[in-house]
Amino acid sequence: MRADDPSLKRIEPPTLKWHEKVYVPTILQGLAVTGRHILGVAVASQQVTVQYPEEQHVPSPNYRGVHRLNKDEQGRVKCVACMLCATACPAHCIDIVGTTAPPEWPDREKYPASFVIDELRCIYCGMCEEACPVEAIELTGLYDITGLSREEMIYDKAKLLSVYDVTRDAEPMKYTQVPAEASAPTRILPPLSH
Amino acid sequence: MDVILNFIGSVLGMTGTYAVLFGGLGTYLLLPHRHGAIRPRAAHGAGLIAVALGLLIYMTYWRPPGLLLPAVFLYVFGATSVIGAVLTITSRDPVASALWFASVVLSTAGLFLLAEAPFLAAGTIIVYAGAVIVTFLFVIMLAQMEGKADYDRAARSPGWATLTSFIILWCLLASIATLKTGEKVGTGIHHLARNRLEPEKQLLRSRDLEAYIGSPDANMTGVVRRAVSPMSLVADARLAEGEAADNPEATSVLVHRPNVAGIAASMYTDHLASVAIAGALLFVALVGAVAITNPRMPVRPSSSDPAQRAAVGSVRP
Amino acid sequence: MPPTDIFTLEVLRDYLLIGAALFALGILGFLSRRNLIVMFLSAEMMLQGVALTLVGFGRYHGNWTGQILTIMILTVAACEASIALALIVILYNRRSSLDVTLWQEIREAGVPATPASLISEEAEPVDAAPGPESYPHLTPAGVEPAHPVEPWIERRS
Amino acid sequence: MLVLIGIVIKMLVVVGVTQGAVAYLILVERKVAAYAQDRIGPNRCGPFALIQPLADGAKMLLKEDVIPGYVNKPLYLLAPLIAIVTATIGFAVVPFGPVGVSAPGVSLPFGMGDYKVDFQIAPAIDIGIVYVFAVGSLAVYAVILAGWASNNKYSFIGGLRSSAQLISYEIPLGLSILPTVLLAGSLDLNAIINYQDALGESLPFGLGSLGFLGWGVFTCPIGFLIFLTSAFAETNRLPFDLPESEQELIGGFHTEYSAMKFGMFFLGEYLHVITVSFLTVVLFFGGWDLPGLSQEQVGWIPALLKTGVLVGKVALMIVFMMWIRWTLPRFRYDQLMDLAWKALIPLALVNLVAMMVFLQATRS
Repeated sequence: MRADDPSLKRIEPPTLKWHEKVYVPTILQGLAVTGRHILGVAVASQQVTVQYPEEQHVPSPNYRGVHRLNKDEQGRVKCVACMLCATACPAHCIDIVGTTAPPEWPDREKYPASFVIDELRCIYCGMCEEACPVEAIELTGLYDITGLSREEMIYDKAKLLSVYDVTRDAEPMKYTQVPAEASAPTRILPPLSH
Repeated sequence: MDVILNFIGSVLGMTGTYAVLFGGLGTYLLLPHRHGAIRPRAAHGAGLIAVALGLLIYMTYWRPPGLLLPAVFLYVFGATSVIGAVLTITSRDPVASALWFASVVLSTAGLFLLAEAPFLAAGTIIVYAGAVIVTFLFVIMLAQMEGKADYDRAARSPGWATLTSFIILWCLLASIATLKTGEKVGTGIHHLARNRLEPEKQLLRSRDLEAYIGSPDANMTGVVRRAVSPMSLVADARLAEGEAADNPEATSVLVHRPNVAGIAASMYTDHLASVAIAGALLFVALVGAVAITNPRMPVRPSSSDPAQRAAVGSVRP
Repeated sequence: MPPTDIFTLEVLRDYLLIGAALFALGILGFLSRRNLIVMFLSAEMMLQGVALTLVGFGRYHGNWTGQILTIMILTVAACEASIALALIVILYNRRSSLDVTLWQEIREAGVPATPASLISEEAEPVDAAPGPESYPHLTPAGVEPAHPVEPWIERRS
Repeated sequence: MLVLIGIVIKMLVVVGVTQGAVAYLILVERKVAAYAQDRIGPNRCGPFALIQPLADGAKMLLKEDVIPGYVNKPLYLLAPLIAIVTATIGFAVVPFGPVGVSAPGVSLPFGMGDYKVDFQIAPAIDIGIVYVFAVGSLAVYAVILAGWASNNKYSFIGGLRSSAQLISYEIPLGLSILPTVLLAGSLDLNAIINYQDALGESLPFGLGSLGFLGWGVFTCPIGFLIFLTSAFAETNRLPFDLPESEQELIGGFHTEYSAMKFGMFFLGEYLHVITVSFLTVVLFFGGWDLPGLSQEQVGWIPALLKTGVLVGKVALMIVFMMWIRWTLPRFRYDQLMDLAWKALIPLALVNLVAMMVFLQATRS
């Protein structure tokens, strides 16, 4: 596009008035703004941050934290190993090995023998959650996932299911129940044995 | 013939001659140029040794003031200024040159302090070290970003230049060496009031303008009289007499008045014309510098296209 | 007994000696160096030598004249520096070099020019930088990059 | 001899106290930054994070010191030294309390006589403020050398910017104090304080009873504004921190410095902040002057009181500089130069001439 293209709309910068040109009154206004903030925190404790290990921040209901694999009413994993989430994942961090469902599970053909998510590769976009036809995979509000090695951060099926157990009370499944307005803070994940 | 031989003999008799010889040889070796078949590193080592020898001999000429601290500072500042001067002119990297010159300026300021000229010391540091050298560094860094240039590694006829300058130095030494303490000038030389109280014998003063103008216009004369009356001298003399009378020890420091007040009083009474001239000079230099670096001038005439050259001049900044 | 001043004739002579050395070395630098900026630094060094002499004399005689002359020298030096800097910037813009021998055509009539061959012959040899200039480049993901032995030395000499 | 020992003791005290103050200033800066951004800031090390400076210092000392292979080594090592030395020696003429006749004296044991305790390392230097400017003008070398010796484009651009900036802003800085100096008739910082004190008490129409109207900020407010602006530029503080702008120059001149060498630049910057705050307080806020304090009061209690007042004013000034930091965005480079050459220098000249005319008209 040329610089003199007629379809270009030129926007002039605002012309400064004299009291803006001498800087001083506007600087005083700015000082008043920052001064309010400084005094607000120093005197009235109006800070927006929390003291993390002692107080826990409760994220908003649509926060996208660590994944969980949901269980149905009988305690079975809800996933039917359809691979839609792995296909939808832009980071290719989901690895599913499906196998034929046992005969006592009449409602599905397959279930995941292994379901592994690399939490270090995941970009927490929530596409898997949207792709899932049976609401099996969901992103929870847990944000404090840590690990001492890369292997520890690769979550397998057992660990993902245990995330569901931990967060079941605080965050009910999104499409079955209405989420509570302000849920209780979630606890730290207990260490898992592989 | 005898005259020439006598002259050579007396020249060789001066220790200053050896200082000049060694210093000249060393500086010649240190200057950037091709030393024939000698490896540069060997030549530079020899040059350093020769310069150090010359400086040591030169320093035997110096006579420190009586107190310990001023003596130490005199030797330190003197040596650093001379060493810094040698390194300024022999460094291949112009940035290093500028920094060594900064060390020269700083040690000179130290010598000013020893001579009880603190205002001048601070002024020198502000003007030279703080402004001049920094702007020069700015230009060097912009102009020479790719290391040592060809012309920094080649001096122009270093031999002749060294010879010329060190002959000048030897002449200066010979004339300074004739300053003999207390013999020719007289015993009264140590006295406090040396020639302070004889203003008529000093340099031409601005107040002499009054006589030169000699105009019948009384108003003009009045202006001149009021502006250039030599009050600093009178005040100095009164002060010196007064203090010498009741406190002889205080007069060991010669300059009684506060440095700034003294300089200012003298500058705006005795040297008013010089101040005016200096102001005019600064103004002319300001106008000149602005006029020279006109950004509308064609900067690179190597591009032979006249249209492009015209465009350079008319482009919006 | 008259009060003694520590700034005796001998001390004055020290100042004169140091000033003379600075002056002579400044002449040497101005005559022999080819970098415009180093030449101007040498000129300023001559001024410093003179200033030292003046201050010494002024202190010895116990008047302010030496210091005031030095202030005038400072003024002149500041003017000189500004004009010189402006000139150097203009000259650099014309030739892209700070070499003073590139401006031989503005010498006085009748003075022989320094031949260019002589100047380039006199240049001191410089130690060649080891190896070509090379920057590390990105390897494909997952492949460990090859480490040179001295990774930084090759970058710039 | 006694004087020499006194000076050495004063030097040790001043250097020790200022270096310690710098450590805690960094804490204060982090706290103010946090408050301005609605955070809490460091609060883990001890009560009110008072041990945080020690932790920071230990971290600086124990970090791995990396010297890149491509730097110009002598200059690279010299630059942080220059930064810290030039920042420290400026304190030689700064008065920390009463000096001269109002300074308290102590009588020494063993018949060694009386000793006057001046709250200044080098008292009775009549070029005081010119000395501070001379030393301050050397500080630019640290930045330039660091930028040049690092052999790195970002550092180099930072060094170039700073050389132009510091040279430009020295002029309005020097011009802006001249009206105050003219009023007081001396370059000595003590004389300037004493003049402000005396002027404040001698004002007509009952204004003298207020006591603080003789401060430089009331007698030449334009000079104060120019001085404050230029001082921010000289100390590389935030509206003018172009040499080290983190966003576009990734730290500028100290990009290549690590561990204690970086810490020395940091120390130098904060020492500059302290010096500039002292100068501002001495020149424009009457130094130790408060209503009720005057230069005739002799003795230890008024002396310590005056020192406390001075240090308190300086602390307020420093907090103000930090406050400004989180208020104003960084200037663009051409705006910076325009501000110096087209606004501040003409304004300072006009201010100076106006003060000269006023003095000539009233005093002759």
